[in-house]
Amino acid sequence: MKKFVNKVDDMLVESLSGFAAAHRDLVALHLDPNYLTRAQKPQNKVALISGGGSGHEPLHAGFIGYGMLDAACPGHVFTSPSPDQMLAAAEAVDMGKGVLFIVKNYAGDVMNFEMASEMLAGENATVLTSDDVAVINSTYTTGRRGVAGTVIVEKCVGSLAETGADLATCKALGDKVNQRTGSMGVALTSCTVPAAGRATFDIGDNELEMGVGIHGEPGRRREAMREADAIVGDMVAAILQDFERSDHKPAKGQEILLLVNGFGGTPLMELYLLFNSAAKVLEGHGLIISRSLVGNYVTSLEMAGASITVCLLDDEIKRHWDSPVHTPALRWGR
Amino acid sequence: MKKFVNKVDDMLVESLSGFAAAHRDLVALHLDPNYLTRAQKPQNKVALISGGGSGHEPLHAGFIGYGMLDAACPGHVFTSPSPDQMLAAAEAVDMGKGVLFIVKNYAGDVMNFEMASEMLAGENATVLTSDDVAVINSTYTTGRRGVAGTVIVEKCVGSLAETGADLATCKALGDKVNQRTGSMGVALTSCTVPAAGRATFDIGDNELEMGVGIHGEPGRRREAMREADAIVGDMVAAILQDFERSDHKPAKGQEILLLVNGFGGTPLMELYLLFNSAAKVLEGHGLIISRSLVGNYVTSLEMAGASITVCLLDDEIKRHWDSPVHTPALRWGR
Amino acid sequence: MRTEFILSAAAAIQQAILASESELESLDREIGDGDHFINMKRGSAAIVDMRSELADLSPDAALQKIGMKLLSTIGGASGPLLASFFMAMAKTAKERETDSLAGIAAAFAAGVDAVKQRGKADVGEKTMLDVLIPVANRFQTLTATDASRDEIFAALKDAAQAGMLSTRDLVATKGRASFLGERAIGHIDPGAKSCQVMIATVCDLALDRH
Amino acid sequence: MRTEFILSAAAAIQQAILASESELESLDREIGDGDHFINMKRGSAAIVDMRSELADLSPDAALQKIGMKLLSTIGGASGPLLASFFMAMAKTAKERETDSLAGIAAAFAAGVDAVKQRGKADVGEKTMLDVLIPVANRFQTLTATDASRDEIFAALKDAAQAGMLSTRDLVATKGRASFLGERAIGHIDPGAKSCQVMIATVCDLALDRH
Ligand SMILES: Nc1ncnc2c1ncn2[C@@H]1O[C@H](COP(=O)(O)OP(=O)(O)O)[C@@H](O)[C@H]1O
Ligand SMILES: Nc1ncnc2c1ncn2[C@@H]1O[C@H](COP(=O)(O)OP(=O)(O)O)[C@@H](O)[C@H]1O
Ligand SMILES: [Mg+2]
Ligand SMILES: [Mg+2]
Ligand SMILES: [Mg+2]
Ligand SMILES: [Mg+2]
Repeated sequence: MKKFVNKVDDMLVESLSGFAAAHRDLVALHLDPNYLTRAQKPQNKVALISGGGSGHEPLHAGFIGYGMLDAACPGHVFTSPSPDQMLAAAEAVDMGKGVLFIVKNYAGDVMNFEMASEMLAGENATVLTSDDVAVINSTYTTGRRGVAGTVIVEKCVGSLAETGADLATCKALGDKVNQRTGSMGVALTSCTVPAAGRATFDIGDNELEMGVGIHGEPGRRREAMREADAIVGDMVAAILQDFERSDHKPAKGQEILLLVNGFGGTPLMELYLLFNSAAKVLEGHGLIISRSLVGNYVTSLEMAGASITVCLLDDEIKRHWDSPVHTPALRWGR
Repeated sequence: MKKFVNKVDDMLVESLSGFAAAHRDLVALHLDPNYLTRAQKPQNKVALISGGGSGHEPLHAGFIGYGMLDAACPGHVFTSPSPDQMLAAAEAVDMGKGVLFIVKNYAGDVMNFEMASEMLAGENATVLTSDDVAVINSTYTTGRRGVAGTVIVEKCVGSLAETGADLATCKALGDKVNQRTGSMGVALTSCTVPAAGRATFDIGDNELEMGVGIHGEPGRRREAMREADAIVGDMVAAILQDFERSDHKPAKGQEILLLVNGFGGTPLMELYLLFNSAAKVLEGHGLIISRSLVGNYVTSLEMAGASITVCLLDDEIKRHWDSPVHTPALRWGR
Repeated sequence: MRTEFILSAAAAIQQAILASESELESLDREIGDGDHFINMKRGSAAIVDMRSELADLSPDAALQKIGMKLLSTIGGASGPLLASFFMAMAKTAKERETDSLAGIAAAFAAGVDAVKQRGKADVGEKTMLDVLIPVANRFQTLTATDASRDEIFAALKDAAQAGMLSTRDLVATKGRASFLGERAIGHIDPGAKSCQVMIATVCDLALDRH
Repeated sequence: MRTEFILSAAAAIQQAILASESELESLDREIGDGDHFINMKRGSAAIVDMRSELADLSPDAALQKIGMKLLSTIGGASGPLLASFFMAMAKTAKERETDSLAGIAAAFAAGVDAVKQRGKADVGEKTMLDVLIPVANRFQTLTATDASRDEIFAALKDAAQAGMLSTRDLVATKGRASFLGERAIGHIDPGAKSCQVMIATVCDLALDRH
């Protein structure tokens, strides 16, 4: 393992400190318990708090700021943060209109946020994101994982919260965006958790992991490496099949947001090639790509690979996607 | 080599097509010869054109748009574009106030842009960027390479051009920013040029390449891997030593822009850790980090590694850095 | 149950976890995200580090503090689960005697119940509960008989071992391994393994102390 | 010089470049950026592809077109240099006869001069000029003597080979290898190698055609 690190145990705090220093106009770092907030506390809005294991940067701290999150709780690499962080963050950012937790659906994250929610005195609610179609949904299991679609949820709910909407309305929009969003990921290489010091999984020079999770969890199947169009074809098909099974089968002419998300180790050149390929397939299905985002937003350290996310837009989602946002990692309109 | 690619020969055009589709509000792609322009042609300003080998994305096409470039000419991966591209781009974007080429100082880029400049009927000038302090400057050699500092040059000159400044004034600012900017890079792994299909250089599991170029060119020396603070210490020392030898030795209290640039395969978490480390060293020298940028801006495909860039600010540079910019890869203020 | 025993157990558990590094790490790498050993190492080190703070507390207060500490240091799935275990155990220990093995067994069972509730899981889902539930059951059953102390702890070790091994052939329906479907078959659950290691360690300690 | 010969030379050069793949690639990987083979392959393929367009042109027009084509297909450092070579050679070929070897030598020398100007480089800087300049000099010198055709082409091959080998011990002061300082010593310059390969190929062809 070669990484830019001093002592592995100090890595997270040193990185957070660098992040806070580089973006001190936007965010403030609080240590022990660790959480980050906006540099300037807004007023009279629902407080949005997200969090999760580190190693997915810029998620979540990179989305703190006007039009998105109020706070983020970073856990150790790939390990859910703990309730004390969420409680401290909630106390710091609650403006009296309640706290909305945005949580990716993993047993660890869910349970830690759940405990925080139970311990929290103030009004609060939770949106669970679960956009990963690699995991076939089933009522008796943990359900689907939350992956890159989380960014879209955070952006849209962030926009709505900024208008002064109440907690229930914010939660409802979050749930809606989540339900209308599907993602599928593929890995070409593994990542290496710094504290583990070796690759999370072994993968051959001519293999790919279809449906990989953002922590390097195994996916649907190990496959032989193929050309990009074939890989993308399968990824998009999985997303569309999932929509077909849902309450909102997209009709022809449905507008979508297409997000091609890099896992950290894939050059932008390849991400744009994937976008090109995915756009063709989706347009072939009569969908209209009216919004797009390409880049590294929900990463798995240095993993080579990418995910494709499709969000079925409606006027409300579109309006909240387009509204101004000013965070370290996503900024437009101001 | 595992990459998201269909046919290697089609990779560049497919990637450019995806880029243009994802950012169709901002850029337009022209093929054969290949160049990209702003989607809407502005009026009555010096036209800024950059270009170079592909594989450094988002450089340069990612910086097309309001407040930065008017056009970019992408070559094959790590191979300078050719004069026909520059001529076509110049013809498309010249608004009658002349064309300024911003060119990274590599023999290939310099000669190709030089031939374009000679062939071009209209008024034109060139800013050569050469911020890489890894290469000790010397009058009889090719001189220093242009690396991540190029982004700062493009941003500042882009801002000035937007005000209607004339060609000579734009060139003068570009030269000034370049002179006041120093960069130093380090690689932990090699990149793989798609058409070559194998790593550009071999590097051991416990080695780093200090002073590496953005095409994987060897640097000052091969070293044993060390902790981040030690690596950063040497990088910053090289930059400061270079300033010491220049006409603008920074005094205590000098404001700087600190750019930590990833080469493509380094997680954001590590880039922020490097920022934290570099900021401490620079502040220890009495410099004031008044502007900062952290991310993958001038990459070497999927190379793991990063560069540190210091730009000595003055009021003019600061003003042009802060002014609104709206491009695919850099956006603020609008 | 005495606080001194709790502290000895914590120290022994830390050593046992460290000794299981490669196994725990590879199990979670195979069907999870590879951090379970690191999480357990961090958690057990935190408890050993607060040894002096714990020493003067009553057993239930010590268990409660251990639970709170695990809650804020482990994170992940195992953090809230183990924390819930210790906090529920503390609650029962406070409410009733834990001088007898039957009392300890009841507190243990309360802890396991809390894990079930927190994890919304039960036996057969390929989690730590496949170790915890059978051990809790066996513990309560045996302490209601006239089985000897030695027999009881030996039986608990066996139950933990059997429970741990039982996870190998299961499909997971909870936790990260549930995303794997059939591909999880053939791999032991990391949380089941670490629980088995901890239980075996404490049983050995109890047998030694005899 | 006849256009037919130029076309045969282009085809032979393409084969020779392809046959040198691993050597050219590793040389540019060692002291450059690893693309020199790809650049030369792309350039030579482009010329062979335009064979039918070239066939009916005069030799000077064909050379000019080859130069333009290389300019827009190779890119990198070698693109403008080789393009300048062919365009300057075309210019001289148009202005004077190239039926004699002396005429060809003069055109070749004009091409090399253009490379010197474009690259702002001279002999001893560890570039393709370390092959081109000695070959141009030898070509002009020998065509002014009564050396036989065979002797001349054999001598040019030798000069190219010697020039190519001479780059091994040089520090580069131009091109990408100049960034390497002392570390470039011990490596042959890729552009020098490809020029040597091309010159040897054309000489062999000329000897064959005898
Ligand atoms: N819902 C659940 N109920 C009981 N145990 C669970 C549950 N989810 C996960 N676990 C246990 O947690 C273990 C994983 O712990 P750990 O690796 O530390 O956390 P994470 O899965 O968040 O990385 C699993 O092996 C399993 O035994
Ligand atoms: N200034 C120069 N003058 C002459 N030849 C040069 C000059 N710069 C580079 N070269 C030649 O170009 C070769 C490299 O070509 P190539 O790899 O195709 O381009 P690039 O260096 O842009 O990647 C070098 O090996 C050298 O022979
Ligand atoms: Mg985890
Ligand atoms: Mg090149
Ligand atoms: Mg785990
Ligand atoms: Mg090269």
